[in-house]
Amino acid sequence: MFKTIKSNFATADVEVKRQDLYKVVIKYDRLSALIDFLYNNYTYKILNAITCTDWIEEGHFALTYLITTEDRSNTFMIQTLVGREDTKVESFSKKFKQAQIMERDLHEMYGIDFIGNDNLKELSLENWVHTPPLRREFDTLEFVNEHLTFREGREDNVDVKAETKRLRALKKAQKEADKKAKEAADASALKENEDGK
Amino acid sequence: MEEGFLLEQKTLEGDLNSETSHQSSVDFLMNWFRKRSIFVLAYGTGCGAIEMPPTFTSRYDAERLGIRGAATPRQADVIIVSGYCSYKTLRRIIRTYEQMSNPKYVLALGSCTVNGGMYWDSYNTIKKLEDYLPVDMYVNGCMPRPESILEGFIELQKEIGAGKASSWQKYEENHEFYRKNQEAVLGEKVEPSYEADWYLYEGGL
Amino acid sequence: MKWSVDLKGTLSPLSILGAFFQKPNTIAYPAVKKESVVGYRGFHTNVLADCIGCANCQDVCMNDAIDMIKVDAEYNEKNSSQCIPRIDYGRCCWCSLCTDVCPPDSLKLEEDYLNVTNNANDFLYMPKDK
Amino acid sequence: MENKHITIFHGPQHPGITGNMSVELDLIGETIQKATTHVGYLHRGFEKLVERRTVIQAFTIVCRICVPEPDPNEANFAAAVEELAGIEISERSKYIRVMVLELSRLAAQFLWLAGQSGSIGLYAVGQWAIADRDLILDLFEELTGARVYHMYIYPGGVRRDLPEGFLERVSKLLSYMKKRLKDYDDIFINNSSFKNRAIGVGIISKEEALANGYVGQVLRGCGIAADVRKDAPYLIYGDLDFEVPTELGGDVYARALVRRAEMDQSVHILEQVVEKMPEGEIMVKMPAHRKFKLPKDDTWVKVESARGEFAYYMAGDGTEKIRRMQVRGPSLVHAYTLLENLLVGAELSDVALIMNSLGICPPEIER
Repeated sequence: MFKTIKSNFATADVEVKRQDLYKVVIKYDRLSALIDFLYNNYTYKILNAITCTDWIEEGHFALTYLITTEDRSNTFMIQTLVGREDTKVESFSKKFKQAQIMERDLHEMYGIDFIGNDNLKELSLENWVHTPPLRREFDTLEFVNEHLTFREGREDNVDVKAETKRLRALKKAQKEADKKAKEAADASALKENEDGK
Repeated sequence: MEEGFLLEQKTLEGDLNSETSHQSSVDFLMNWFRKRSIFVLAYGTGCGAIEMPPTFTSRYDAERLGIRGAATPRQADVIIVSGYCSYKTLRRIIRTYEQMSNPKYVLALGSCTVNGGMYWDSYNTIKKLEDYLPVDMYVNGCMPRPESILEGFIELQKEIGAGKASSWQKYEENHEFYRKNQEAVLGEKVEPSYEADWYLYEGGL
Repeated sequence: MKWSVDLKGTLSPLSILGAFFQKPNTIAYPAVKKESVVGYRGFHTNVLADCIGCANCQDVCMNDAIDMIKVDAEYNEKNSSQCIPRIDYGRCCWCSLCTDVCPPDSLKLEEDYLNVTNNANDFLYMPKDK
Repeated sequence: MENKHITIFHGPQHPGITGNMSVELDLIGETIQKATTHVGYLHRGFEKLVERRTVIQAFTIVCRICVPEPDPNEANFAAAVEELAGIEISERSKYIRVMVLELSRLAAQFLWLAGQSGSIGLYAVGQWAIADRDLILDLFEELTGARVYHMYIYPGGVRRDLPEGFLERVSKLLSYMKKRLKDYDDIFINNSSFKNRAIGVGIISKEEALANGYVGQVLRGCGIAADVRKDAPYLIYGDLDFEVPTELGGDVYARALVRRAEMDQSVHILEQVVEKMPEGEIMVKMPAHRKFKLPKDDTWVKVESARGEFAYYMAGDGTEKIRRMQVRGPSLVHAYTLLENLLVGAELSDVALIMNSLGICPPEIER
């Protein structure tokens, strides 16, 4: 099986992660063919999940399809890389009924368009007009600071590192001042002694 | 030690003598009725809803104190906002709250209603409940234990008995303030607008 | 729905009437309190004589619940910043990660957990010194 | 006579709903023509929040993903982190994890028992079930320091060792449960009023169940012995002796029987765990939270929760933060693909019954 997959579909070897988990990275245009291949020739008949990871530094989404055998003893992770902007991906909702809802979820969270999925309405958000929240460029804390307020009364927080540094400097200065004073005192005492002589 | 029915009576009446001086006898009677029968709306808005079944069933048995569930907002006195509150839920809570008949009280459970709690940096939850609804009692915890929830109810009953809990009046008086905050997070307009009769007629009830 | 005679199914639920003769399992809360459990994660306590003001607790707290503040108290002389933690119970989730990372083990959780108030500004909590 | 459509919302504010969610029902008379599920009332953006926190910080938030049953989340999270970081945990902590997972399964089944009986108006069963669930929560409180959100299964082991005499108290509870569960047979499972309501309602066919990726009791109720603990054993489930109960009916009653049998199995597993509990360390040494880094790799882990397979996808990126964590709970497909089809043709009064028997839990759908 691995050999056929490697020669026909994959860009790299099939990785055996665990006894029950294989992973393969393929080009996007071979995705549908590989899923069909596994569906028809083996018992990989259940679509378990579709997930998406945003690799913003490398400029692509990693879409991962998780397909399980009928007896649930093995899962295949099929990963494919697609572009980040105006992503259009073919929908699997005709082949797997449950893909419909998973794709709806991803569409909402990443803004990926699934062509052929007839219901991509908002799933868990309501009247959302900002960047799709799970994209990396969306900063949730910034959004919160912009739109909502926190409770007051916590402004007396002290920056501990700066405070420690300040106290240490203070102590050091104190010590030096002490030292200087002592030296001065010693010197004057010496002088007095000399004068006394 | 006393047990059973008498004991609960004592808990409820313990504060009777202290706070009555400024109330007229009609007020006193009304408050007494109110505090002895608290109907809680069956709406689990967040995590804290999971500690409600133990509170209301036989282990902690809130019905001893006259607290029980109510299925519809029209019959309910108390709405429990049990923890975090996403925008989508907030819209439903406001709608439900405005459908409830006076007097009505809000009990807020957990850290999330005070200052955001665990979800302080989440893009989809509100941080301070008091900006959107008037809150009568906050209960500490994440999530609060049934004992804490019961304690919250007992404190609420005390306030009701003393005639102090009057958040629904606050909501009427500052309706514009609350509406402004609500619309700021929910979009242009809070739909549908339940500006019931007591908002429109002067003097309310 | 079709109806069939099911004698066992009709009579066996009546065994619930036996519960009338059992002791109720209710904990009559305000009067009877459940025994507090050793190691329950309730309010914070902080031994001021041990606290070194390192702000590890502030650093590990994912809820941004801990402020390091200056108070009028006697500090440990090793306390390099002369600050002690104050916890915002409008944020805390009682995960006790802060007590796990405390180097002198001065921050702890006690069994007490009751705090009911009608003022939302009462939730800034200064750990008890014990 | 003209047929009139009515559209009503079942939830979110409704006593017969399994959480903060709603089903929009299109009715003619009492019969449902079309059902649309709406979720999102509990959306907090977990997957975003986890990306902002370090691994150790994120560990406290995952248990909030499923409220009735938080422990599978912790176990999944810990397993995923351990697999990515290459940590091998000790034998004792594996046993303790299994004990916690099984106790939480038992507790969740009691919660289901209360919901299912409440959905047909048998409230007395609910009173008992919640009280019995509390006995389990008491044990949790002693072990972990909290009733519901335990935050106990930590990447690298578990956070506290068993208190003194804890195992005796567990076995005491188990012997009580063995007696007590028979009472539930009498008052609920064999109750003719439940049978009459449940048999033949909400039937799912075997082919549909397999093709659409349903999990848990839905599959087992159609005669397919699907259970992650058997199919891909994790922790120490491979060494334990237990069965996967199945029924053939595919209806609400079959799922109830499966759940009831699973409670027996949980008790059986717990007995073995208590007996075999080894001595040893509970935690491997973990670096400080800013220094604990995950390699650039991804994995997929799953456990069997009380409602079926609960899986996590996790990807690290070489920093101390998690790149992506996807939660795939059992309810996502059940609440949409299954529920929307199952409700068509059902009576309005059966909605709560069917929803409870599927065990739909909204917080894990929308995260």
